[in-house]
Amino acid sequence: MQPFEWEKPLLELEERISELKQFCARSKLDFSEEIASLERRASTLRREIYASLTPYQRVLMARHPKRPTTLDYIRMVFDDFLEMHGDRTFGDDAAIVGGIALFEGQPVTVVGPQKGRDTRENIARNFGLPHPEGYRKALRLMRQAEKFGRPVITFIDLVGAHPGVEAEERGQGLVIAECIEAMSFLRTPIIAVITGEGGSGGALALGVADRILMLENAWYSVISPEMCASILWRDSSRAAEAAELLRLTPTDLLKYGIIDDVITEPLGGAHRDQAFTGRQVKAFLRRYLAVLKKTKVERLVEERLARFRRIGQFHEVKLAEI
Amino acid sequence: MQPFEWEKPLLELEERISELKQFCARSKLDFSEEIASLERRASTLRREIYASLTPYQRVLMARHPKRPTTLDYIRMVFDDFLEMHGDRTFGDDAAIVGGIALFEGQPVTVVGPQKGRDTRENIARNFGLPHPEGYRKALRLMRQAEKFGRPVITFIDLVGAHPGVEAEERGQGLVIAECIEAMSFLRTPIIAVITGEGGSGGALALGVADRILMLENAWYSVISPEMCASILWRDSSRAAEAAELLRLTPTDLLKYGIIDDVITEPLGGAHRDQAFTGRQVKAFLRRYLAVLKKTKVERLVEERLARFRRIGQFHEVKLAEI
Amino acid sequence: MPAHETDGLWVRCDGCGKLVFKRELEKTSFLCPACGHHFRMGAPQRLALLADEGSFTPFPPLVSANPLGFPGYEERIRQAQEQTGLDDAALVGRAAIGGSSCILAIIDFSFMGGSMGSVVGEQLVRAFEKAAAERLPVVAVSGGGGGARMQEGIFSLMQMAKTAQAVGRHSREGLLFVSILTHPTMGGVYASFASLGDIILAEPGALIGFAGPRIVEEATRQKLPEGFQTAEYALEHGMIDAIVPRPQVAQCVGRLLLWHR
Amino acid sequence: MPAHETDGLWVRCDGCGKLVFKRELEKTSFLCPACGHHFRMGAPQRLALLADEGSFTPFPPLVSANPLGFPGYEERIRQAQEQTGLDDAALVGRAAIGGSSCILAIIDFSFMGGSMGSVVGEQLVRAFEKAAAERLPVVAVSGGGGGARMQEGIFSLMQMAKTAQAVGRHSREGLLFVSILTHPTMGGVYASFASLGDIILAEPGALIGFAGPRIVEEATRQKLPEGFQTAEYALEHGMIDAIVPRPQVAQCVGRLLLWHR
Ligand SMILES: [Zn+2]
Ligand SMILES: [Zn+2]
Repeated sequence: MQPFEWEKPLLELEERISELKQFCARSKLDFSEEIASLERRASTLRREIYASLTPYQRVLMARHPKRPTTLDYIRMVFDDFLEMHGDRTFGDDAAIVGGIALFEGQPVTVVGPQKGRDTRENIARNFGLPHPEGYRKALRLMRQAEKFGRPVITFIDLVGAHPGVEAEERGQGLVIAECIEAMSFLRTPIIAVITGEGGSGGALALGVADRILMLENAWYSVISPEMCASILWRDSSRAAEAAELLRLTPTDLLKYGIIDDVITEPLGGAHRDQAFTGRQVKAFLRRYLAVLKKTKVERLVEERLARFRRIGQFHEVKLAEI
Repeated sequence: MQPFEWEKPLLELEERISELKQFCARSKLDFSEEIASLERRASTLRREIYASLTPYQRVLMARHPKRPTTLDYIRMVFDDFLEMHGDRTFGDDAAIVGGIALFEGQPVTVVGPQKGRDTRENIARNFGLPHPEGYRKALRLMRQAEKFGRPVITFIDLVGAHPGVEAEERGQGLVIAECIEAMSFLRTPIIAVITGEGGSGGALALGVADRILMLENAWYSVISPEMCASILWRDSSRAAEAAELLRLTPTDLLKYGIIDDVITEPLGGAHRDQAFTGRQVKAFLRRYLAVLKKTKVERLVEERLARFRRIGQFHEVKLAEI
Repeated sequence: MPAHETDGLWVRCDGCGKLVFKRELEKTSFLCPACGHHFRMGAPQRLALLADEGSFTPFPPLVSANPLGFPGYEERIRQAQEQTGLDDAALVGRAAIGGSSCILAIIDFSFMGGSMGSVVGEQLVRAFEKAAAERLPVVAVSGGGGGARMQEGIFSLMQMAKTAQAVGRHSREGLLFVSILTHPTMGGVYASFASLGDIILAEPGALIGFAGPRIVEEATRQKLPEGFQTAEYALEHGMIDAIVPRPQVAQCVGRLLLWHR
Repeated sequence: MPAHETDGLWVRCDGCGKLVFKRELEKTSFLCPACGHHFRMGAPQRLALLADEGSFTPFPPLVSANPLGFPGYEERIRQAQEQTGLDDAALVGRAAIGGSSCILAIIDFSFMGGSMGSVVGEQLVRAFEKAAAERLPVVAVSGGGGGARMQEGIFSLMQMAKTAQAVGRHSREGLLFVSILTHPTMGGVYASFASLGDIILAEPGALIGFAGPRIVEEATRQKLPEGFQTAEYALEHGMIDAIVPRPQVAQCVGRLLLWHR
């Protein structure tokens, strides 16, 4: 797989170090000082590169094909998992997975879109783009969680809801609205973790939660940078500029109060060290689940509603001004 | 359209009387005494024929192509009607109609299967055999009625739920169970009127009610007499015998406590005088709606559940007997 | 696909067509040793497979009446009782699965096709009522071929409402119902309590649906799609949560009960 | 299908292709005199058509901020305000329809495509809150082309949640929401409050959907079916209650309000 452009100097340096180490081992010569020095330089370079990533570079990181998927997080974060299928209405959407999982002994309901890890899998999973039956499955599992008072954890990583003829026929818009409404009033704790892409209404349909966490190299926006650029300038290749304008990074969203916390990734992105990323997500979930479990469910719902009620910026106009 | 075999002597006599009257009018001769006498005989014959109908003759009456359909009752019984479409999930099933109607000034929700009045209409209406989306539409409208505290009136006239590949794929069995369950707990008064055929689970899915009324020449059974005969004797032409065994007439069902009242039809069946039948249905609905409206909804639901809880005949076995 | 017996000792497998020794089947939980095909199994065998050993206490038995005076019904019941050793098609009682208490109901196909008359309906309702009273989950294993018990006419139909309502009352107490669909779960059994599970599991290959495949074929005059109304088909069409092979059912249900304690 | 203006005075009808005199349209409630095609109409005209004369009291106006500091957004707003005479894309207030009081909200496509930024979202939320407080029904007429107001980025997206929640709180008070979908109702407007109506009506030919037809066509590389995403298509697929031609909308909504008093 192709490395990102901006990573190339670092990857070259890392390769050089690796070669040098191998040469050491073969030749029995001691280059340990040189190696240490090179490693210090690599570490500095790594920090420099990843500290100054542009928003669009983060968008590309979020789309990295080796980035952990929902099923990866389920495997890494939970002790047991029973996947549950179907919307009991029309079908079972492979683009959304869900079920009951054990989080440190506690049953939780987990739901999230599922991208494939290769082309074959991506076709089977429809690139993680859900159809209405996927959202209806999610809704069904969330209602089940409510009945049994189980917390709900959603993982979000999709560029949007599937734009297709059948998806429209079966009520893509309507079901997104239903998901949003139902999650808003769900009488059980909800944590949403935006792990990769958070694209538009399709992401929000899984994103109405008591705590919204976001990985460092994830994005969340009303529109993808490509489509934004294509609307603004009729040129989707200017996506990097659009990404700047859209303020779609965790840092911006935290500042706006849209999300509650940012989950740091290993330098170079979640795919560089999946296990570390899994541990990070687990630690954040542990912390926030503990907080939510202490709160009465009536209060959770009230605060959840209040949280969204506040979002928006506008000016009240005194009638004299008009 | 063909008259029923058992009606032929009566129809012949009626024709004779009509001819005689016309002859009178043309010839200016007075046959009024003879006519009166013939009419008395016709009246007796009519009563005799329709008082002694066999169960299967009633089944055939219930299927009469000119028998009023749900939309006929809606037209005759209500002052205004807004038809509402769709299950908000997959489609709009023409085999089930529903909406809000005004009953003597009071809004009610009306739902029922719709047979066609001719072949073209029957094809469009799928002979009144609902698909899952029809039941889901009914369910949606009943939940809407519950939200607004509107009484629900269902008309039942279908030989069963549609037995087809797509109906099975979209959960025919599941949606029937959902309808039954939802109606059982619906917090609003429900009256079901079995107007024609009450076939199996497809009918019960609209038939869980506080008051279950049945037209005189309607039938209600776990299985159609034809299918029963075909299972018992591998001979569906013995349906008349099966109809006897199944106890599917209003008289039997009233005795068993399955239904609450029988709505009398004009002699010769509902199709002989649609307007009269409409007035009858309206009078019964008026009476029972008035009763139900006086009852608190909690009590209605309690009694609705208790009513079905009681149904069933079996022997308790003392352990010593085994 | 029901297994057609060829003689008393052997049975032909609908999965692979091979002849299987009946005594062998009892040892394999009625799985074909050659292809893994799930043969139907009786309620007592199912109980032994599913419930913790010695944990089962059955409810007091009920015996069918003949509410319509249907000719030959009493005789039919008596035969079925003799052949199966059951009182009627439902075996219901308190049990433990994987160490968790529950009320367990098993429909046995061999008793008049697992059809639901007054006795089956009442037993199921009592199961859910008992479970609600004791705040226990219900596990039901359904295998009701056509669902309806024709000989009880309208009384059979009303059991659909009665059992669905019992599920509803139990559910409104926040309690769990795991519905396990085994071959075949059709008609009135499927269209009532069996499809109202919080979680619906099915065994591989089990026939699941409302109208029987022959009725659908006759009504529509079209060839049925490959695998029509199988558990796999139901899963694909979103109607069940998961397919669980028989050897894993007890373990899977045990986990679910544990997670809902 | 938006009407393409040919010059200042005439407009070409998307229904029949004929040129229609603009002044004529104002007299026909923007229905094509030749074919009945429903042209888009502005919020003030819609108000006049729908609400009882003199019954409307608008809510205090709100004016957009620029939460992301999006270049050119203030200017864009100012232009739209000048062109339409509106503060933003939503006209909201108290009204009577057929003699029944309600809160009425109208989305005007001509203001930045009827997109939902902070102002539209807040006005809609206030509409549902006011209605809940006074136990009034809400009637909303939606015509939001793409739904999202890109220039407000994530703030625009969040209005979907905010408005859907306002509908939910109003609905849980047992109150009525009649949602009227007019050409075009797409994207975030459709996927939030607009599709949460107790009763959903649509005007003939209105485009209704989530993803725009061009996006669907590009994504799927297939020809779109005839009439894709029209009101008629939505009705056929079970997504709306009824199609009501413009001249009957006021009367139909009036009856519904009366029946829910
Ligand atoms: Zn085999
Ligand atoms: Zn025109």
